[in-house]
This record gives sequence, structure tokens and C-alpha cells, in this order.
Amino acid sequence: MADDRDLLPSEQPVQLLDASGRPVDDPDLPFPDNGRLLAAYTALVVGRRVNDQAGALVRQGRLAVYPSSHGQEACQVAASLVLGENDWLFPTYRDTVAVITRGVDPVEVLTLLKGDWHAGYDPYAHRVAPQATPLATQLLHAVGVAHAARLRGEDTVVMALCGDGATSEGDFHEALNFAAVLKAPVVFFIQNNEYAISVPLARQTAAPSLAHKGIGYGVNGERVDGNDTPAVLAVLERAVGAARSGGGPQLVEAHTYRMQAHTNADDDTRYRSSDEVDPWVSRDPLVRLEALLKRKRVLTRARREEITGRAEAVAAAMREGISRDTDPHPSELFAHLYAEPTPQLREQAAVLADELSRESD
Amino acid sequence: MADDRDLLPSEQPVQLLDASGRPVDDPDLPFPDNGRLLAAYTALVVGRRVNDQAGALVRQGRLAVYPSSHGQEACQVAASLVLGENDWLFPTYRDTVAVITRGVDPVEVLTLLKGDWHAGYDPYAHRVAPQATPLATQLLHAVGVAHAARLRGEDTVVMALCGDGATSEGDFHEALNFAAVLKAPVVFFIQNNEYAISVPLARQTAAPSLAHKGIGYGVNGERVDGNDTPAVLAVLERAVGAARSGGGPQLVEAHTYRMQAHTNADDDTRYRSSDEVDPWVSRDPLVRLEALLKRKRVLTRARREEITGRAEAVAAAMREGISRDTDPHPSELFAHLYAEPTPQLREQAAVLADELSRESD
Amino acid sequence: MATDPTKLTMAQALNRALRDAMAQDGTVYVFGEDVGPLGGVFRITDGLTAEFGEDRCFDTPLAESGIAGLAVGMAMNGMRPVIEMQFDAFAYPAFEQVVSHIAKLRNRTRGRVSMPIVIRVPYAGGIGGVEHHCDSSEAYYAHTPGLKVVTPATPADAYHLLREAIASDDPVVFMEPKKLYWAKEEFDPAAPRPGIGTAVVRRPGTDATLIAYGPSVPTALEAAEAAAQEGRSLQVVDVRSIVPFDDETVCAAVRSTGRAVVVAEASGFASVASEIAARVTERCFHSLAAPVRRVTGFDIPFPPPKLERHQLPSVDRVLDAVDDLQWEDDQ
Amino acid sequence: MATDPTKLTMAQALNRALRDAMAQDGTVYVFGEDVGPLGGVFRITDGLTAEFGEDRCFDTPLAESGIAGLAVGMAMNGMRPVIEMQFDAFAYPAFEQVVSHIAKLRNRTRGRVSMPIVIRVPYAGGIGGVEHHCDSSEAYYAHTPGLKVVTPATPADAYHLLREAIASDDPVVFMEPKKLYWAKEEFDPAAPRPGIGTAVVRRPGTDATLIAYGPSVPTALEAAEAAAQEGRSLQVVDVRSIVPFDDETVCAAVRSTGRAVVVAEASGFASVASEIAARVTERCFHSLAAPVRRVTGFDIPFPPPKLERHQLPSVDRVLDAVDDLQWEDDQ
Ligand SMILES: Cc1ncc(C[n+]2csc(CCOP(=O)(O)OP(=O)(O)O)c2C)c(N)n1
Ligand SMILES: Cc1ncc(C[n+]2csc(CCOP(=O)(O)OP(=O)(O)O)c2C)c(N)n1
Ligand SMILES: [Mg+2]
Ligand SMILES: [Mg+2]
Repeated sequence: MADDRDLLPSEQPVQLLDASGRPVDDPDLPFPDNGRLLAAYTALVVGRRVNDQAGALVRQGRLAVYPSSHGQEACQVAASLVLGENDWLFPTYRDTVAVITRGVDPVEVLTLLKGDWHAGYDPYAHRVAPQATPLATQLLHAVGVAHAARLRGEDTVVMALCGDGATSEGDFHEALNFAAVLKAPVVFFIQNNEYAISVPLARQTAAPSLAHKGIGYGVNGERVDGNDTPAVLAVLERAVGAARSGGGPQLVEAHTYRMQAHTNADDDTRYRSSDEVDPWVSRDPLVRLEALLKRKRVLTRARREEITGRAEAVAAAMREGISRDTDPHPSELFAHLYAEPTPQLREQAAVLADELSRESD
Repeated sequence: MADDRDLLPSEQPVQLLDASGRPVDDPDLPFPDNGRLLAAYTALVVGRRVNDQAGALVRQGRLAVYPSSHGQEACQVAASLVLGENDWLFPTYRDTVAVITRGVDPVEVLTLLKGDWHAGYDPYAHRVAPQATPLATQLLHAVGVAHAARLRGEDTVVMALCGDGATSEGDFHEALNFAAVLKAPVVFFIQNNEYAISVPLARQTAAPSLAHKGIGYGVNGERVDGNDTPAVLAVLERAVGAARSGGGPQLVEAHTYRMQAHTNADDDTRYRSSDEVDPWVSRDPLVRLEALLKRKRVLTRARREEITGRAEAVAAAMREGISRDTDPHPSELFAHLYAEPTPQLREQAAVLADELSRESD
Repeated sequence: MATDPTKLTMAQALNRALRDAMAQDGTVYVFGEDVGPLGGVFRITDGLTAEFGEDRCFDTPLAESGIAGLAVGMAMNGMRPVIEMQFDAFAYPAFEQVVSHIAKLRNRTRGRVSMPIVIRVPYAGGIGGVEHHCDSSEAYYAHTPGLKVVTPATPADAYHLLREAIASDDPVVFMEPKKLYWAKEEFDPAAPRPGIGTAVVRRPGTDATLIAYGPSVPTALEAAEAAAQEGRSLQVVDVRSIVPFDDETVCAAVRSTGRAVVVAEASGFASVASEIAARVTERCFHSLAAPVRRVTGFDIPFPPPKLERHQLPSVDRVLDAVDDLQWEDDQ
Repeated sequence: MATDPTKLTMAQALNRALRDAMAQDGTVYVFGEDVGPLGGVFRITDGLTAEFGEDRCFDTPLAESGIAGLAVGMAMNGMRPVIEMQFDAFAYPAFEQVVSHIAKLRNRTRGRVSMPIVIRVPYAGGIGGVEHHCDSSEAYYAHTPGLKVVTPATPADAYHLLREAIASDDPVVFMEPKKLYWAKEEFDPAAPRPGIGTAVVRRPGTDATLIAYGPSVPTALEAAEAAAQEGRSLQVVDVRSIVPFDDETVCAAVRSTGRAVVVAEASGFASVASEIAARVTERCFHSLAAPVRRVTGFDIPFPPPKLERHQLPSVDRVLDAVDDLQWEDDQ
């Protein structure tokens, strides 16, 4: 067996932007073109607005809870923008912005947190799996989707998302290994935001980096500055290309930071200080990309207004959609479990229907 | 974070003996002294005899089945010899020779395969955990034992064994990660014998080597020629020392080969040819160590006879012990489940006792 | 493959079902541990890789959660995976994938994503197996809404139920009684085919009903035979489909005799046998001359080989339970 | 910690039990996900790291099989681990460790290795939780020989049962009804202490017996209150200890009324409720005027928040079941 040290990630996370938004040259990595950057910027602005709006809806009691990706939007947006129409996205509960960037209606996405049903959108419509809650389990599903596509000779790539905490689960390991052995075209994309609820990365792993896990499966590992939109785009694009062209699975770790509490139900002052959070404010992906686009003179005032307007429209539609009363009908409880309800479920549905008819009497 | 490439294993498995049993110099690794080598040789001869005897007992119908470590005895023996009295061994079903090398009576070990009970020996007597069947699960137990010892300030090291196939299980991953984060003094020792029942290594992993998995946990990985007794002794000794002195967990992969079928119930002609097996015959650890000891003139004819005699005595005691009728009493079924049997178990025990008394009428 | 076309073992019947399903439907994929060239440790997948190629029947890395999770993804993407768990207790690592995904995905997505997966689980004892190789784990699955759970007792049922399971758009946990793998029986492909969800009366009888499934069906039949010698006529119902349960057939049977014993090998507490006893009682209370008795495994881990006979429902234990059913002549 | 020493929530009672046990016994170790500085997502471990140090109460990496497996090893080596599974459904990855090791090790080793482990599982619904956060998973554990399974319904029971569980030399799955975490109640440390294995009659009554546990106990009590208004006297038994089960108390209660309804939130099929119905019927058949009825969750995955009320046993549903118990005045 070869030693394959080239499977190891770079010593530092890849950057294409410095702290002030100035481009950094990387001989190996083409800088995304302006069209791509503008699309990403638009999605970033919309994504940030969606995060804020969802937070507000929680405060108003319209949503039960919301895990915000504030500060991680570069990762969210890039994960979707690098995919083609026939590719698949496998998101977690925190990846709402990635899901809507792929075209899913935010109101459908938030069905779960509104409490109407579990998964709210049609996974086949945009090839986006239901957002996964049981950690790391979805990574295996991603491998299965990719393997099935490969068996049929399709050139589908699957983008499978997870957090730093989820890498500790056995399913992370099994997914990486299955993908590598089956040469399944999956890009495993870890958003390392330094926390799993209250648990910091140092209590999660002693590895040099999470991308160093790749070599143990024979999988190429990469690290990227997760708040550097051009870099995330370029690194993920390269990974998707490698997976599509038969290079097997790829592992990418983005270094980013969870700017807010785990969800609105969490109290992060119990386990981290603002001293730790503050420095990350200046690394905001939105600010950095905006600085670049201004420097490149691609972001005119008119365009900016147009984008902000679009974000406001999305937020308004969210407000409107989430506030709409859409109480699901109790008969749904029995409708979807099996293709054909069992006799037992028919009986039970009848019991409930009878109760409800008596209630409404 | 550092890049920590020094956590990667050497490009080739460490050897201290060449194919013909001639010592190879390794500047980093002290060659085991003659006393150690003789002890290992003795254990190897006994171990081989135990493997053969157990196989014979299966053929005679005295044991249900036996997973032989024929050809892997260097690993088995070294795993135990490098441990101190207060250390722990966590073996699998295939590690009978490691268990007896630690001093457990072979007859007690074979209780399981004789069908009398599940685990046949007292785990505390020699600090040997019950042989584990559910793959990789025992690795976590090993971490727990090590962590508890460390919390009490003891300098116990735990040797945790598994096969190449078991590295694919989620529990392997969780054990390595927990150990690394907790800095638990565990040596994870993989006997890579190229097969998991019928599945060859290439379908198990695409990694450059199994030892390359270490770096993904921040754990030092090593590879050793598993049929080279001095090398396995030296590498494991170094790993135990590192773990004992606060270096955290260590990962060692031995490259060896399963010379026989998975168990006597398996038919390995279905999935491998003798062309593949044959070359390994000349790499037999026993033959190689014997050649070395002869060359060093440590193995006199008298000593050899003494050792063979000891092995025969062990085999005779096995035959005698396994053939002895030791039918367990049915009341045991209810005796050990809880510290205090539940009322339900008491009732059920009474039902069975009543049945049996009627049977014997 | 079968030397005598009219007699087959259950193992051969299962193998034939897989082969026929794979030949008929190109989306059926078989995978798991050692199911490829080896043909599985019980040889149920024997010859499939040779016949259908390495893509259609393949060995995975050794990880059960991985196998189940891979099946979820392949099912999402148009395939019908048939996966093998090597032994009952080795399916436990896959428990989260089975309970939180395989069982729930269709419901979670309002029916948009279906999970046509068959999980084959060789189960139960009677083969002298060591620990972790003889668990009766059907209750875990039967208690989990969204799964179907079936278990054949004859080669013919094995064949037809496996074909039905593979054709089902919903996940089926297919529990294979190991100790019946090698029993040969007439196999008439033209005989009436059981559907999932149907129980069958295996033996008519008028005095009491034995309700059994999987490995306990032969025991129930033997007990009925022995009782007949003593002049007592026992009816035997083979449940066959645990979920969905055939209340109609089972309750009609019990009502016809007024007495019932449930026979199952699994530990009794909170088991499928508990469910059967409870639901039969709820539905047939006024037809019952005596409480429904359960003959099950004790509430202990499966015993070592030398003691396993004490755990398995025996003919004597079934007859003892029948004797307990408050017969008039006792009173 | 409690502002009013005579009133405590169940969450506070559990916290106090952990604190008292850790203070008394230096081998008690608490670990799991977020149980350290955060104090657990339900704050049950609040303040323990501060008070006892990072060794005694610590956050693990995020892996439930790892947590359970670590507990096995620590228990083998002299510790008494108390582990937290963050939510019911997130205990499933630990299933193999729980079933194949924690439950079996004592038995496997003929009593040489004991497993004094407490597995705390916040469970069930009633809190508007989203999918995977509201499973009632007690049947999986109750069906597994070698585990004890308890579930408190009051702060006092929560305190005492958790102390007993920690003191137990056998593994205890400690199921905490999430929706009762925040209910305050009188807490009298001098009151009689429940032992594991004892049920309790929470309310006397003569017409029928409601048998409930955990989250369903308040529902049963409310139902009894409502029935009393209508002149029907319902007795309420809190099972409290599912394994071992207190046949004596439960059966005495049922015999005293001749009618029984089992109330439990979990899906009914092959559940703890099935077991209770089956065993009560077996033991009290001739005292029963009607079949034992079960009021349980439907056989569906736990519903989304807006529909959860339909899944939870309600007072009305309990009263409907009571009405069904074939009262003479119906006939
Ligand atoms: C199997 C499982 N265990 C526990 C949880 C509870 N839980 C939800 S999110 C979370 C932290 C996840 O951290 P990370 O993977 O880093 O993702 P992040 O939330 O930071 O995006 C935990 C423990 C879960 N959802 N699934
Ligand atoms: C969780 C689990 N799954 C499956 C098995 C069945 N099984 C027993 S041994 C074995 C192969 C193990 O291979 P490896 O780890 O390489 O060890 P070896 O037998 O070669 O020593 C399998 C699949 C098991 N014991 N446990
Ligand atoms: Mg995180
Ligand atoms: Mg092997």
C-alpha cells in the first residue's frame, strides 16, 4: 500500500480572501468568476435575512425553535451553488439556508419547526433530502443515493453535510468507509463551527484537524476557511469535480464559527464568553465578500438594492407563509405510514375520527 | 492545529527479522533480549499446540466451533507478554492464545465453545475481559477500564484487540476518539489478517493502511510485520510504554494472515485460492523465531524438548478438561441475571424446577 | 439448484425467491456481510453474485448501521435493497437507522419517499449457537410503527413471503428461523400464496387454539399431534405476519375453540406473545373459557448451547399450558 | 438550589438525587452530551461539574454507543456511571451496547462482573417537540432481560428512584417523562421511599382500576377525578417500576375492582401496556368483569407538535375506555 500523504489536508485552511476581503493567490485553485461571486453574494444576503427572519418568528412564537447558521452562510450557500441539477444535497437541521439556496421554498422547509409535519418539502423536487436530526445518519443515506446513481451510470454527485460534533458518531465513520470502498461520488462537507451545543471542538476530537480523518479511509481531505466565500466555492467545486470524474468520495472541512446559541432554546453564556465570539464578527463572510465585490466594482449600489429587495421579499413571504394557518388534519397521522394502511391503522383512524366527531358535536 | 505528520505510520511495516529469520537493525527500536524471546517462543509453541488441539476437539465434536489464530500467534503472544500484572487485556473470539498466554486456563477459556456457559473465566483473576463477539464493542469497554484507572491515578494500560474487519464498525471509531479525547492509556492492536470471514481487506477499506486511521483521532499509528515476533514485541512494548507514561492511546496494526478458515464451520475455498495462502507458510512466525533463536544459539535441543513437553502437557490438560462432563445446572439460568433475582425470575425458575422434577420422576 | 424439484429446504426456498426476484426486477439489490462469493454464512445468497454480477449482490464493509443506511439511500434513489444481518444480535448496531429512518421516512415525507427495503434477519435458537447468535428480536421491530414484520415457518411460505416482501413498497423485517433452514418440505409453486398480513390455520381442531409463529410452529404442530393421541383436538394457527397482524383469522380461530395458548420462543415480557394474548383477550373475552396462556422463553438472555432446550417452548410445556386451560373435567 | 425547600420540580429532584449520590459515593460518575458546564439540555446535571469537578461530571464526544460502552468499562473497573441520553431517540445508537453488553455482562460472567450503570433517558411527548425528540422507548428496554426499567411520575419518586437506581448493582434504564420535569410538588424527604420493584396506589377507588406509569399518571388521576364527578370511583395505580414488575400490588388492585384500563403513551403494539394487560388477565381472569382495556398511543411515529394531542392518552379517551368496561347498567 502506498503512503498517500497527499490525502492529507493543507497545513492551513485554504483562503482566497484575506481578512480585509483582498484576494489571495492560490496557484492550484482558480478564483471563482464574477458571475459566480455575485450569485453567491445574493444567496448570502438572502440567507442572512432568512436566518434573521426565522429567529424573529421564533420570538413571536410562530416557530418552536430555529438553529441559525448566522456566520456560516458562506458554507451554506457554496454547498448548494456548486451542485448541478441532477446532484443531491443532504442537509442537517442547521442547513436551512443551503436548502433554500437550492430552490426549496423556505415556508416548506420550516414546516418541521412550525410543527405542521416532519419534512415539509418534496425531496425529489429539488433533490434535497429531508433535513436530518439524528446526527450523521444522513451521511450513509447520501452514500446510498450516490451508489445507486453510479450503478445506473449517472454522473450524479451527492453533497453530504454535517457538523463537527457529528463526526464523532459511528455513522460518520461508516459513511466515509462505505463511500471510499464503493467509490461513491459523495462530497462530505463538515461545517466545523467549533461547537456541538455546549461542547467545544477540543472535547470532540484530538485530531490535528477533522480533514485529517480522510486519509484513514483513503479519502482526500481538504480544509478551507469557511468564512471565505470564494475559497469555499472553489474548494467545493474542485471536490465535486473530483467526485464526478470517478475520484471517489472527498472530505472537506470548513473552519467557521457558530455565532449564535445552538438554537433559540440554548443559553450559550453558560459555556462560552463573548471574548471568544467577538473576534469572529470581523470574519463575517458577508462583510468579507462584500468588501471584495466592492473592490472589484461588481457590486453597484443598484445591484445591492435589488438584492436587498429580493431578500426582503423572501422574508416577507416567510412571515406570511408561516403565519398562515395550516393546521394539518389528524387523519394524516395514519395516511402516510404504509403505502396501504394496515387493518390496525384503519381501526385506529376510525377511533380517532369518532372521537373528533364527538368533540365537534 | 499542528499537522502532526509524525502520527502517520512508517511506509512499510516495521520488521526486526527478515524472511529467513535474520535480525534487521532498526535504530529506533531496541531488539528484545533473549529472555523475552525465549518466553515468546515458549508461548508461541504452546499457542500453536492449543490452536491445533482445539481444532481436533472440534472435529471430535467436543467443541462447537473454534476460530483458530494459526499463523497469528506472534501477535497473540506479544499482546499479552508486553503487559504488566495490573494491565488489562481485551480479547476477541480469535484471541484464545493471547488469553492463555496471560495465564487463564484454556479449559476455562473454551467454556463458551464447549457450550457450558458464556464467559468461562473470572475476568478479574488475570485482568482479561470476556472474549468479545459483537465486533469492536469491546474497544469501548477497554477505554472505560483505562479511563477509570486513570481517574484513580493508577498506571494501568489496557491492550484492546480487534481484527481488520472490526475496524469498519462505528464502535471502532468511537473508541479511538473517546480514548484520544480522554487521553486514556489504551493500546489498540489490530490483527490485520487480510480477511473478515470471506471479505478481503480491499473490500473492507481503501485506506493506505489501517494504521493510517490514527492521525484522524490525533493518535499515533504504527505498522508492524505481524509474523515477526521480535518486531511485534518491540512495537507493542513501545506503545504500552507511551500509553503508560501519559502519551494517550496508541494504534498498532500488525500485518498477518489468517492461515485457516474463519472457523471450522467456514469453507474458505469459496473465496480464496491456495495460491494466495501458500506464500504465507514460509512466513510462519514460529519458524522465523525458531530460526533466529537457533542462529543465536539460545534454543538448545534440551530446551526445545522441554518446551514441546510443556505444550503437550497443556494440550493433554485441554483434552482432559474439555472431555470432562460438566453439564451446567439449569438453575444457573436464573441465578446470575441480577444481583437479586426479580420476583418474575423466581416464578420462572420454579416453573422450570417443577418441570425438571416431573421429568426425572 | 434443488435436486428434487418438489422438495426444498427453507434455505433453498429463500435462495430461489431472491434469484427469481432479481431476475424479474433489475432494481433488486442484495448486500450485506459475506453475501457475495461466500453466499452468506447460511448460504441463502449462494450463487447470486455469480449469476447476477458483483453489482447486484455484493459484500459491504463490516458495519450494520452502514448496511442499513446504505439501503435507505439506495431506496430513496429507486432501488429495492434486500439486506442481510448476519445474525439477530448483529442487527442491533443498525437499530437507529431502522427505527429512526427506515420505519419513518415514508411518514416523515408524507408518502413522497418510500422505503422498499427488506431486512433479512436469521433469528432464534435451536441450533446450538453461542451467545449473541440466537436472539429472538422480533418484538423490537414489531413495536416500531412503520415496519412490517413477517416470519415463515415453511419453505413455501418462505418463498412467497420473501417475494411479497421484496415487492412491498414498505420496509419489511424478514425474520428467518435459523433452525428451520434445513428442514425439507414439499414445495408446490402453484399452491395458494400467503399475502403479508395473513395468518393461516395449519391444523384444524376444536378444543383449544395454539397460536404460534416461526420456529414455534413445528412445536405447536407436534404438541397438537401429541394431544390428539390423548383425545384432545388442538387447532394450530401460524401467525406468519406479525405486522400487520391478521386479527380476523386468529380471533375466528380462538372464538371457535374458546381457549388459546400463545407459543413463542422470545422472552415473554413485553413481547409479541404479550400483544397476541392482550389483543385476543380484548377481542374474544366473552368467548374465552380460560385466560389466554403464554408459553414463551423465560425472561433471561438466550442460554448457552447445553441449556438451550430449557428456553425453547417444548411440546411438554405447551401441553402443560393446555392442561391449565380450566377444562370442565378438572372441576 | 430549590428556593422553597418543601416544593420541588422533578428536574430539581433529579438534580438533587445526583448531587446527593455523588457526595455520598465517590465512585459515582456522571457523563454524556452537554452534561458538564451546560448542565444538560434539561439542566438535570446543573452545577455538578462546578461542585464535583470535571472528572466526576464530564462531557463526552458526541456518540451514544461510545457513552454506553465507556460506562461498561468504567463499571467493570469499579465505578458507578450515570449516563444521560439526550433524548429518547438518540439512545438508539447505543442499542447494541445496552442489549448485548450492559444487560448481559453479569449473566455472561456468572455474576463476576456487575454493571451498576444508570442510563437516564428523557422520554415521551407532551412538550411540543419535533420528530425524534418524543419517542416512548420503554418497551425496547423492558423486553430486554437483564435491565431494570423504572419511570417516576412525581418529584419524590424521581428523587428516591434515582437514588435507588444509582445504588443498584444492576443496570437501570431510568426513563424520565419530559413533560413532568417542570411540575412542582411537595417534596418530603421523610416520606416512605419507593423501592425499585414497587408499584403504588395513587388514588383509591372501587369501580375500576387505571394502571399507568410515567407521563400517563397525571392523566389517569385527572380521569379519576372527572369520573368521581360522575359518580364513578376509579382507583389509580402508578406502576413506577416496569422491570421488575410489582404483580402483587397491581393484581390486588385489579382484583379489588374487577375492571382495569392500562394507560400508556407508547404505541400499543407489543408494548409494556400489552404486557400489563396480558399478565393482569392471566392472573386475575376470574375476577374480571370485562376484558382489560388499553389506552395507548396509536401505532404511528410520534406526531408533529400540532397533532401530538391526538397521540397522547387523554382524559376523554381514558373515560371512554372505562365506559366500555361492560357495566351492568349498560346491559
Ligand atoms: C444521534 C444524536 N444524538 C444527539 C443529538 C442531539 N443534538 C442535536 S444537535 C447536537 C449538536 C451537534 O453538533 P454539530 O454536529 O457540531 O452541529 P451544529 O449543531 O454545530 O451545527 C446534538 C448533540 C442528535 N440530534 N442526534
Ligand atoms: C457486530 C457484529 N457483526 C457481525 C458479526 C459476525 N462476525 C463474526 S467474526 C466476523 C468477521 C470479523 O473479521 P475481523 O474483524 O477481521 O476478525 P477475524 O475474524 O479476521 O479475526 C463477522 C462478520 C459479529 N460478530 N459482530
Ligand atoms: Mg458544530
Ligand atoms: Mg480479519
